[in-house]
Amino acid sequence: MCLAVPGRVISIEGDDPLTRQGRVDFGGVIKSVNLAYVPEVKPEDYILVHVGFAITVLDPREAERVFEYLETLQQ
Amino acid sequence: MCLAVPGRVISIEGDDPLTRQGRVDFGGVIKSVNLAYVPEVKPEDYILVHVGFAITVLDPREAERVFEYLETLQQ
Amino acid sequence: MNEDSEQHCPLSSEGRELVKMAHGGGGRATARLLDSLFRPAFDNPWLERQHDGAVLDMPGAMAFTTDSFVVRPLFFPGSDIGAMAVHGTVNDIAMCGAEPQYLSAGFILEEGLPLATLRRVVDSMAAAARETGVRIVTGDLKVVERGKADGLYINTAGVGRVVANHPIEPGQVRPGDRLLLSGDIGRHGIAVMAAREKLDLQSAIESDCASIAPPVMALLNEGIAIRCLRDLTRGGLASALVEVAETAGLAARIQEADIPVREDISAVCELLGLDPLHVANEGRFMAVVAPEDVDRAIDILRRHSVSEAAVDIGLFLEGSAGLVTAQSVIGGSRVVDMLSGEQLPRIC
Amino acid sequence: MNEDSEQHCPLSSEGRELVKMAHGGGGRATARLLDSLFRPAFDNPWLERQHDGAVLDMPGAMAFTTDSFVVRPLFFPGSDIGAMAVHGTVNDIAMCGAEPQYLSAGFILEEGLPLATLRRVVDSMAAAARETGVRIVTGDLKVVERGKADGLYINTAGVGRVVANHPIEPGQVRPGDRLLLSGDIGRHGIAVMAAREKLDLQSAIESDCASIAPPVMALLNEGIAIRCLRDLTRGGLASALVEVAETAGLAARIQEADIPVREDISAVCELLGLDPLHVANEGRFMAVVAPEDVDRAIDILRRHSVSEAAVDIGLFLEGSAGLVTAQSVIGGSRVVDMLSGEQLPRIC
Amino acid sequence: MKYRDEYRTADAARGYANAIARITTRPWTLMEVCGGQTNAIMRFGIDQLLPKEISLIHGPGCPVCVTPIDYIDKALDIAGTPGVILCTFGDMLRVPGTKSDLAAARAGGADVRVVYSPLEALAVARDHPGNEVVFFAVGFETTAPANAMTVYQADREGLVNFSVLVSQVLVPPAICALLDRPGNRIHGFLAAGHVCTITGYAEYEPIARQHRVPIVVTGFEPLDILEGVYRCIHQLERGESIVENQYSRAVRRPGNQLAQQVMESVFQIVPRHWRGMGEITASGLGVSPAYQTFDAEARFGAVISQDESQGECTSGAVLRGETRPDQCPAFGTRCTPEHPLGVTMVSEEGACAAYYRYRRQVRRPVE
Amino acid sequence: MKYRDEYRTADAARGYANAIARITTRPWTLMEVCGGQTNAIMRFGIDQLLPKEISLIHGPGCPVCVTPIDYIDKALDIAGTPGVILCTFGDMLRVPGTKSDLAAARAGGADVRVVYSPLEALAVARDHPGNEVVFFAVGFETTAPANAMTVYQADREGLVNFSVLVSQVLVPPAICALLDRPGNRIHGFLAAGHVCTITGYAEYEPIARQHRVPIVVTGFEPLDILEGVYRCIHQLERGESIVENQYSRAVRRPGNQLAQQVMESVFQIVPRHWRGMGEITASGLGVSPAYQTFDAEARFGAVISQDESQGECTSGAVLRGETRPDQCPAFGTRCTPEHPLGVTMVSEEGACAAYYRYRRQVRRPVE
Ligand code: SF4
Ligand code: SF4
Ligand SMILES: [Mg+2]
Ligand SMILES: [Mg+2]
Ligand SMILES: [Mg+2]
Ligand SMILES: [Mg+2]
Ligand SMILES: [Mg+2]
Ligand SMILES: [Mg+2]
Ligand SMILES: [Mg+2]
Ligand SMILES: [Mg+2]
Ligand SMILES: [Mg+2]
Ligand SMILES: [Mg+2]
Repeated sequence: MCLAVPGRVISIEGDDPLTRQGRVDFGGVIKSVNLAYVPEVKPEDYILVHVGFAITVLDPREAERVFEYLETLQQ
Repeated sequence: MCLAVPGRVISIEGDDPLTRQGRVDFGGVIKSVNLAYVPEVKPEDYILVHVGFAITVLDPREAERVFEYLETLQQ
Repeated sequence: MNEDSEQHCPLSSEGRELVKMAHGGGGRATARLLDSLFRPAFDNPWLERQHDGAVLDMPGAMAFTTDSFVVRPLFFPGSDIGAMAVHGTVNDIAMCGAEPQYLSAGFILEEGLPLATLRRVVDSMAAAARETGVRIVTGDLKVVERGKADGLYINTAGVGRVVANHPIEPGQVRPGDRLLLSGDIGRHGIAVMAAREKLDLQSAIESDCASIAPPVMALLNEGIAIRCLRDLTRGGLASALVEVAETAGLAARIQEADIPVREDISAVCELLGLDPLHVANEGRFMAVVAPEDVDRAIDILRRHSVSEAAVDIGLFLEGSAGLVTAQSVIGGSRVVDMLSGEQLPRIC
Repeated sequence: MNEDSEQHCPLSSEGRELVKMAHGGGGRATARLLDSLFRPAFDNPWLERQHDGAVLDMPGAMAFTTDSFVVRPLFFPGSDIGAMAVHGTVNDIAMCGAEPQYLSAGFILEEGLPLATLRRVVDSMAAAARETGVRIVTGDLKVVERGKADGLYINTAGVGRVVANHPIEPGQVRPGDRLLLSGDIGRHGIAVMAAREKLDLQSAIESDCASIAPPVMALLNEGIAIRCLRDLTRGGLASALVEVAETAGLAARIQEADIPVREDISAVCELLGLDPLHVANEGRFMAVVAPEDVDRAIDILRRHSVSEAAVDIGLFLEGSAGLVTAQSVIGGSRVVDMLSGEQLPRIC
Repeated sequence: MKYRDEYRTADAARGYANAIARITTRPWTLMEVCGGQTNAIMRFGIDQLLPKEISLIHGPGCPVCVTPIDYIDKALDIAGTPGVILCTFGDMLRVPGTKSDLAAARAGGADVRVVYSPLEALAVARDHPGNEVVFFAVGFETTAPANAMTVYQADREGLVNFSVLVSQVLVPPAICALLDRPGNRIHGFLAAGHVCTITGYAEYEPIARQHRVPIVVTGFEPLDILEGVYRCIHQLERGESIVENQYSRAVRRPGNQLAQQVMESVFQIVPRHWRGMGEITASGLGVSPAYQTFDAEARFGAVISQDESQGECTSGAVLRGETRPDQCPAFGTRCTPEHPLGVTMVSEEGACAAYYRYRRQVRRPVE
Repeated sequence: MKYRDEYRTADAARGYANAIARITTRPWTLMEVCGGQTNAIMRFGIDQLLPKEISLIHGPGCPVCVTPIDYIDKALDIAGTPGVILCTFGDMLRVPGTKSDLAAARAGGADVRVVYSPLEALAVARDHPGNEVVFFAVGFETTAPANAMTVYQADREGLVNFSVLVSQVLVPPAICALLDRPGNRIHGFLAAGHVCTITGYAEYEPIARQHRVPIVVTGFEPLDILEGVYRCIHQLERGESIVENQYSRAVRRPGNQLAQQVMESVFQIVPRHWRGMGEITASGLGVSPAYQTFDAEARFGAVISQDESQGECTSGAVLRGETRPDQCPAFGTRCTPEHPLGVTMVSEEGACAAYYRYRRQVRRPVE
């Protein structure tokens, strides 16, 4: 369930926290995404998008963990 | 104006004088026609039909007059 | 339906105009649209000839033609959209002086069409193809959303071997050539209209939909000097005749008293304010033949059931291109024109 | 839409079923409908071969094919319905190993279509025809009531001279034959979907709509041992490949890592839950060639811009008929199936 | 078909033509009031059988032609209102309003439906209770009883979503108006037989008397028209001016009184503007006060009268019988049924259309 | 694409696979809760990289699959109501109700529209004030905040023609229900990463503790799933049972609290029936009293529970992880995506569909 796709926030528009929109880049395709649930997001952040809503901001540091962990296992 | 076509009444249905319908034969094609305006009509009569309504009953005797009149002219 | 653009230099009168039913009526508006838009855009000698199909210079010369079928209702007395889609293209091939051989079939189906209906249509096509000896050898199937079609639409294209050893097209018509009509007119259009409109007509009128290839092949095989052939579909005899006369650069004259129209067809035309000469047929054609071949041609036609009531109805003459006149039953004379606008019931 | 009749012995499962979008999806439901209904009804060896078009035994052997085009919107990034209608049929002729020569065009116009729109479409067709060297030699025009079409529909049929000196069709495929793909996939389908759905996507994605005849003619002229050709339209690479494998009675194996998919196409597929292997193309084809000719074939393909990114993506094998497996990017293996149902955005 | 084919025979037509020729001694101008008669004259070439001395000129007897543009514009307006279904006779579909016509409106998305009978419009209203259904009720006295019946029945059934946009006209006031025009050159009238099935012809008697003009109630078949012409010429040559009833198989002097009753209860006589003739007192019908709620003008606003501007179109004079269509400089070139400049070219019954269809020499349209 | 392609490399996948093989000493059965994970496993062949000792079984984590047939029937019912526009995710279109499905209803004339985002349904309601617009709101916790937002905004805007048919489900109660079943054989869970972006994973900690079962919050890419498996096996081999967060780039322990707030204000926790599992206490969401007017069940009548009858379909057991799809006798023969017997074959995410798409050997459908 719950297809969610990572995208890079290019810009943010709107003041109303409920309808704040981000222009988000998915591999070169730009789509408007509702940012109501990620008030902390800023341009250049990556977010996960589900049914038109950002549901979380991706943490670039944590994103490396799967590789680091694998390295520890392989040592 | 006022396309009106002669047809032969085959049968008559309905009691309501406003919606009394006749099945009318036009050269072999049967169509329902509103008979509200020709209460005197009976089966086998010919009527003139305009926009789905019978507007008059044709008089078979008078129908010959055009030929009789021509004959008098030609004598 | 929102695309529009003026950048492609639309004809002056064409700017914001909308396609109307009349453009598809097979009459003048259709002719004008073809003249002003399609023919210049595609610009090739075959389209210039304005014939029913293209006679292609290929080894063994073949005819190639197409038609789309959008009739409503899908089934009507005497025929259905499937048989029509086969006969229509078969007839257009025959009109090129060719023997119909292979058809393509493209279906556009409306979401929600019962499969049983589709099967009936397809079965009917198959039967018509068997009966006329053509093979449906390639096809395509599309489905559009409900409300984006009217049950189903069918396109057929067809090819066939050219049998005639001389060109058969309007350009071949000469003054003095006679005009033969293969039978009574108006049955298809009236059968469909009676089935479609809420006209509440009960009749024994059936579409004349049929293949006219057999008598045409017979005329060719027996060496009749055919100048031109034209099946009398949308727009009726009048539109086909005017179109041929215009392309041939000749006038034509017909005798209305000689044109067979069944009494019931004539009655419905009176009721609805239509001219039988404008009503569609699907199993009738006109053949323009050299005057010396008229009697033989009529004999041959009358041997085939589909043209057993063939008659000579008039001739071509020097005169204004496309000016067709008819002698009326009382001896007066009038101009016969293409159908203008859509065919609608009128009150006056 | 009310006609139905059970008297024509509908297949058991077919009784009251309705045509759904899936029937036109180009995938399994389409294949089943063709198998169960059209092919038995028309019943001839050409349809049995299940090829893109019919290779006819006429003097000089010609290919004859048809397609209807019902795309929405009419104009979309990279192409439009008019160019598609030409390229689609040109490509199907090429897929028969024939040189596209003549097209027919049947138009179904919706009442209310702006003439300017029609002109744009017709101009685009004419341009595409010029560019690909085919002539549109016969045509037809119908108008249907507003709400009975979607702007306009076009059918094209086409014929062309067969160039190949051996049959090109699924039945020719042998175990060990290689599968070449002419370029990256998914552009047409995604370009149209992005333009159509209210998905609010901004992208540089353009349809790949183009004629693929030039590289095909080059392969033929240089004597490449082509077993089968197939353009990858509705239903995508997966559907075409499964269909060919089924008809050939073979299995096939492809490497997903070798299949070019642009990053933006891939991203939209992720967003909408689509598999790029199921997405439509209009300028891509697969060529099955003898293993010894693979390198030469790729060289030839890469000389033409429309196939400059051609790659070898797999091969045919003995095995269950139609079983296509793909090695995933991480080395696992999966079955590749035809598109099932319509292509809709999904949330899970 | 009985009562049709026998009136179309060449022999009898020649007989009447000869009889007419025999009695005609000098030029006479007759007006056939009804467009249906104009059409028959053109279609059968009846005029070609007549001596040169006789000119047939074409009257205002086409309800499509005389309906003022204001009503077309109103119908377009109503058709463009969301939720409205406009029902109309096929004849009205291509009549140009100021900016558009109903066929174009339909192409543009309006729900415009062609009906064969007014009763169909009533059925549409029954079938679409959620829509306003408006019937565009045009016609002369022949059609008025049928149109009136829809209102009568709608009232009986309590159909609240039905109304009529009424553009009904009456023939006798128009005849009087024509006769009253300065320079009038009409010597006799063929009155419209089908109108008279409803109205009878008593009303024509004072007109004939006062204006000293023969009036022959005439049918629509070739022999009817020829007999009508004969009777008219016969009177003229003898200096008579009475009403005769050529169409006695269909028309009685009192007309159809039941039809008159329904018509008079639903409608009331009103002044009406006629194309080409301006306003004529008591020449039209409007919805009577008792049925006011069924008046589309009450629901959608009244029709607003505009100035008639015709450009180069001379259809006003054509409708008044002052000029023949083929005398119009635009006829057959800039004005054709596909691109009509005037309403007389649009209506199938319009004199210009009849001339174009049946009489024009082919002149190529100017591009 | 960043955050996707790097988690799909063959080398790293092999690395994890080797690491898993190294530490696995005996058979373990893990359940991936989410259908998205099932799909990734099948599509990439992840299970083929694992040692034979490890069985992956597929959880109930497809909202389409677990939506009771009663809701499908209700949606069909509503879609068939004149004037209603039913908006739904594409996933629901082919899910069979008792007699039909929404695709067939649309083919039969119902106005059923596929939306990509719940906000589109709201836009449809704005654009069609004359229609009732109903959004069929299905989903797990991931989708609930987005669905809740439509109600929240509809209320703010005063959109009176909008309502939601809610079939929302919650994951943790379902996990507990599975663990509580007699004969349960699940040793560890890969929890659904996207659900946890919203809910966080604090709620999973007591479950892991009480049921002594490791739970690893796991992402959806091949490397995520492999790492999740590794961590689970690692715990199992060491006898541990804690919650770990493999998907730390996306999931934080408290989850998305803003999303939780909106979800909790619009929805309230209710008991819910799950396909294959029966009713589970506090496992679903319904419209909260404050937003009752937006509840489609209030407008169109409540969903009526029916007895679940599945015929030969074993999807209940599949959803409970008790049987594999390819062990079902109908699989791939009488049951295919074109003719599904059970919902797990319909949903693109359903375990039977995933097996069919990616794993079946070609068996010809039985005619
Ligand atoms: S021909 Fe045309 S322009 Fe001339 S009077 Fe008639 S309608 Fe008017
Ligand atoms: S394969 Fe089909 S019948 Fe068997 S469990 Fe899955 S859905 Fe049910
Ligand atoms: Mg044709
Ligand atoms: Mg044709
Ligand atoms: Mg033809
Ligand atoms: Mg095709
Ligand atoms: Mg008339
Ligand atoms: Mg094709
Ligand atoms: Mg194709
Ligand atoms: Mg193809
Ligand atoms: Mg045609
Ligand atoms: Mg998914």
